[in-house]
Amino acid sequence: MSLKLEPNSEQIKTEKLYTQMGLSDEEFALVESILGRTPNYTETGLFSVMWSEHCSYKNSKPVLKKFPVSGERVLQGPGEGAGIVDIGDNQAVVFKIESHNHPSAIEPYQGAATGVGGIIRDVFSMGARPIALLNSLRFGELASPKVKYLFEEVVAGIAGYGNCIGIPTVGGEVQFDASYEGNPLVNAMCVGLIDHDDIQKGLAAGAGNSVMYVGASTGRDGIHGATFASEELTDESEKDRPAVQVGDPFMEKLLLEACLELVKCDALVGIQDMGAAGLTSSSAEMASKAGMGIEMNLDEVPQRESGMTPYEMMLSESQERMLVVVKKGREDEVKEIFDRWGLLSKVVGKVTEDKTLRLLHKGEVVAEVPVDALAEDAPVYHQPSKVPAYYLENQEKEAVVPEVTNYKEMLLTLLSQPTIASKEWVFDQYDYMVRTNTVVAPGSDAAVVRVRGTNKALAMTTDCNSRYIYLDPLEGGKIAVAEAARNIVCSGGEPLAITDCLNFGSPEKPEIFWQLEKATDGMSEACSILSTPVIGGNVSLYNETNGGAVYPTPVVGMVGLVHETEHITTQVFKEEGDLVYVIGETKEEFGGSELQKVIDGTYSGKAPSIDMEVEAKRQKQLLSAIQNGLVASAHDVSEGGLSVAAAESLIGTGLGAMLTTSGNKTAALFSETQSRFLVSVKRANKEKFEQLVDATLIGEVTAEPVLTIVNEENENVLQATVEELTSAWKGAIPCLVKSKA
Amino acid sequence: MYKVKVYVTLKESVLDPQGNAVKNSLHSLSYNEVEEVRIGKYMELTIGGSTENVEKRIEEMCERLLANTVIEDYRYEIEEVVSQ
Amino acid sequence: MYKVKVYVTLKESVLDPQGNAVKNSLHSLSYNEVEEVRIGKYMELTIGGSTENVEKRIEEMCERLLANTVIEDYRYEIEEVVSQ
Amino acid sequence: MKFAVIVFPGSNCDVDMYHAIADELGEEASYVRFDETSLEGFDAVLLPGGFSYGDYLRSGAIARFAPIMKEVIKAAEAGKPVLGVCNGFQILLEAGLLPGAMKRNDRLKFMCRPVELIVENNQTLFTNGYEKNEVITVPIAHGEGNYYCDEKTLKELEESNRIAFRYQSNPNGSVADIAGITNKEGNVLGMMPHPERAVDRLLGSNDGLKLFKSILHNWREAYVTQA
Ligand SMILES: Nc1ncnc2c1ncn2[C@@H]1O[C@H](COP(=O)(O)OP(=O)(O)O)[C@@H](O)[C@H]1O
Ligand SMILES: [Mg+2]
Repeated sequence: MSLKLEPNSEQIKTEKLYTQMGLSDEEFALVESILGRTPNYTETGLFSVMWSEHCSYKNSKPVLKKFPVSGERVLQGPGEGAGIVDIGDNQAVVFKIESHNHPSAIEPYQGAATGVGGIIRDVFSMGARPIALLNSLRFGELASPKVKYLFEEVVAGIAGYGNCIGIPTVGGEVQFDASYEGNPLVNAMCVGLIDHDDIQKGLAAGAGNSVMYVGASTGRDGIHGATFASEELTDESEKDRPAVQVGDPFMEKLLLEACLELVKCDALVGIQDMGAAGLTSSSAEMASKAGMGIEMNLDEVPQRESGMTPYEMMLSESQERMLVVVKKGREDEVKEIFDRWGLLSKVVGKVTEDKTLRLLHKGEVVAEVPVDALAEDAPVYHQPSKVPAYYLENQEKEAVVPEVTNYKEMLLTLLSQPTIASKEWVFDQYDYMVRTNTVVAPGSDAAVVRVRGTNKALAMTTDCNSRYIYLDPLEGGKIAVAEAARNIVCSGGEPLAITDCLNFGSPEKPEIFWQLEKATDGMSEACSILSTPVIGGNVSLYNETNGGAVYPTPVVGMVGLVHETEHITTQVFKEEGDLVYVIGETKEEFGGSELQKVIDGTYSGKAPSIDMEVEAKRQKQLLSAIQNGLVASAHDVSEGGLSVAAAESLIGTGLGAMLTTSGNKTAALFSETQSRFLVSVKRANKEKFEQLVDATLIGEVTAEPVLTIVNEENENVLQATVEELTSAWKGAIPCLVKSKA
Repeated sequence: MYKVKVYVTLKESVLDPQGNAVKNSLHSLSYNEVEEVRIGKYMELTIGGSTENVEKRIEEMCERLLANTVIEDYRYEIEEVVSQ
Repeated sequence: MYKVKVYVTLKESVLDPQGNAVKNSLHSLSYNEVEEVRIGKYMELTIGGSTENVEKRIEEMCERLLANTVIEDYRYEIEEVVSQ
Repeated sequence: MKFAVIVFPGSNCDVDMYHAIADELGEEASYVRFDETSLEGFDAVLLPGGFSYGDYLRSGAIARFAPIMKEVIKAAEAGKPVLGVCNGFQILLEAGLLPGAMKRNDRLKFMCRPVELIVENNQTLFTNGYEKNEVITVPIAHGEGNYYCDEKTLKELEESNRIAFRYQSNPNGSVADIAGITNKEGNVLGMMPHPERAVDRLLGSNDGLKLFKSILHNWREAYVTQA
């Protein structure tokens, strides 16, 4: 048998084979002391995946602890497949974001597709019906053939999976910067709806209950994926890579429907998806959370390939599988459900009282380890932290206003930067309408999905400007949360909570750990002030290629509640004669701005500052004006500044605008000062709006499709036809994708 | 002139959802003798002129574009076509 | 046991957008000698036992499921595999 | 009027079709699973979009062998309205209820967007609520919507006025801008755009609702008023 080929305990120890699996000498010693003996090959594998950063959060636990996680509406905080927030009427919204960065770097289509599949399972394993998908993507500059390939394939993979399974992909973001060249970021978010009574937990409770395996069979896919995800990508990675996981969205569609039937069946005790570290993490975590043990007979595990070893079965990351705990004696009811959907289901073990994960294979015990040691009690590291020199240098720099001579040309240039340009090329490939609830499709600030059968809707967005976070992780961390909330508010929603995905470099580098600490401090502060607790998330560290880390990228996924569908608001101007206001003053802030990138090619200086109290106050005012029906359109001012926001509010409307600005022209047009909104209001609502909101009237919407900006002396600063703006904005990405390198 | 046939197949350990679905469908049509189905691509390339190094260049095309060597294997056959 | 290889290609009169796209990509990679690319499917079926009428049954599978004869042609090769 | 919404493994617009009928048209709709063997009692049959059997091999290729398809064919032969949308259209083609076949979009990418359709034939039981040449906005969402038929078939379709809808601006490469066709008898319609996604102004357009209203209207004329 192939088992014989595996090294024995002695070899693992003396040849330090555990290091190849990602365990350190100290960790291996700890395993030995927990077991009171040297682990065998399978056991070493179990510890190595469960103690990887991806599964154990061993480096990030200390920073995650800081997040505010509770709130009146929070029904489930971090710790389960996904967090849950009450939205009234016995309903709740379930959501989570997750990374699939490393697999996407190796095989972008399948990496992205299986990332989507994984996050969907997290949501329906809670018992929720997935209703929407979002994503957050980072690539190198859209210039090299390699980046274009990654971009095209990642988008196709997301589309391929989401479209087939029939969950609309309603929003996301894409940023292009050189730091992501070799290490793209692919984060996927899923939002689901659930009735309170259907909420499930991943608990292996009740000794004697049966452990069932459902879904696709197990192959040698992605063995050691979790460890792989917790290591830097090097040139070696291509060779070392595990057999790539291939997604089967059709299978997952069946699994989804079957599991949603299963949650209505009271024979069900607990359910969890087999994500990273597959059978190992699902069984160990379910048992550990319930204070129980699990015994599995691996001969019963459905296998796609012959001769699989216990090690391979336990570490496989084959997709579209779930582990289910069922009341003893009622296995047939569960089997009947899965049979009807044409899916495999099989009893593979039982719940025990001894808090041990015990694995049998061909009549022998092949592993026996305490579940808590694998799950809860993984080591935790407090990494040293150090302020990076680049940060100190940037803080010293004098703020400068970049020199712009032709404002119109600069606006057109900014609109055609791929980070700002229209993402239609991307979302045109996503079925964002299936299930016919998408009220606001991709292209406005946040997407809005109605809750059928009620008058409510959910607004959702993903946001993170990593350039600011690179320059100043504390301010940048606040901004990421604030921007997400701005997008929700602009759409008419009350921000509820966030999920986050912390994409950073190696935490073992003190400067990177410092970024992680500061960014999460900033996020925590913003979440506290905006009352948007963190209900779940994911950590992806070691995003480095050949020594260089990506920009610190803590992506924020936020969901808001639109109380009445009449409150739904979009970013585009609606009618000639409407008044245009800006909320918030403009400062000369260009550190990390798109303008700085265009002019200098790099980012330097200070990131824009943010005062969270001011931010919160403005959001409240705007939201109440929207809820009072006083706002025709609302758009947050972000990358590219006010002129870009104005252009985005015009494109596609057939209208124009006449705006007056004050102060330094470059700042007025392109500064990225935070906490600002561009809003239009019907003339009839002028007084009421001004009473409710501190805003500056800057102009009006015109019939002629031209954007005109003048200064206080009525001198022309910029004039461009909306056609010019549109072609720069819409043409950029298709053109870059097509052009030869 | 050459006619080149390129066969691209999924690597053996890689899951083939398409092949599976077709197998199941064949079974439901009572072709129970079908034990496995694997689905790949078949490409026919017409190569002009009396190109040199045909084989080397085809190999390159496969590596660079025609196959995704992370999950696929390929092989090819080159036939010289004598034009009248 | 038999190993059957099935080749499904678009009929010649039917335009092949995928083939065209691959041809264009090859040209942009400077493989200008490529004059035409046609893309089809390549399927490998493993047929169990010592089934009778293998050929007739394969023909049927192709007609009914594996190819859509409105736009596709098919051909197949049957190899008997002698198991040890 | 009673509508059957057929559910194949992998159908995903079944819910949309159901709600279009039950909520917007206000008629009775029921899901009918692929493995059922009767459509008795239904007045019309709807084949929804989605990815039946993952659309593996070719879209619609596997679904057409599902047990319920025998009944769908019977219903079509009995003159009942049969509407296939998107994947439903692809299934009707594979099943031979409509002529032609579907290829991948000429740009080879999935496409989701509202498009403008011209009502080419408003004399069918699906379209007589529209004006002739009326331009309506209905979304598409497909990767394989590039309709193909040979010239002879196209001529026949044109001469017998069986092209129900054409694209105003062809998004996918379809022959003669075809977006939807009917069978000879006019009671089977296949179309790539999704009328069931255009039944509520809140979501952008309700131009699709007239299609369902036409079906209802014609059925009432034929059965209810006579009775
Ligand atoms: N990867 C993507 N997938 C889907 N929609 C996207 C994606 N990237 C951007 N979008 C959509 O494009 C619009 C603009 O995105 P973005 O520039 O990030 O807006 P903002 O700066 O307001 O957050 C949003 O509606 C967003 O959902
Ligand atoms: Mg915005």
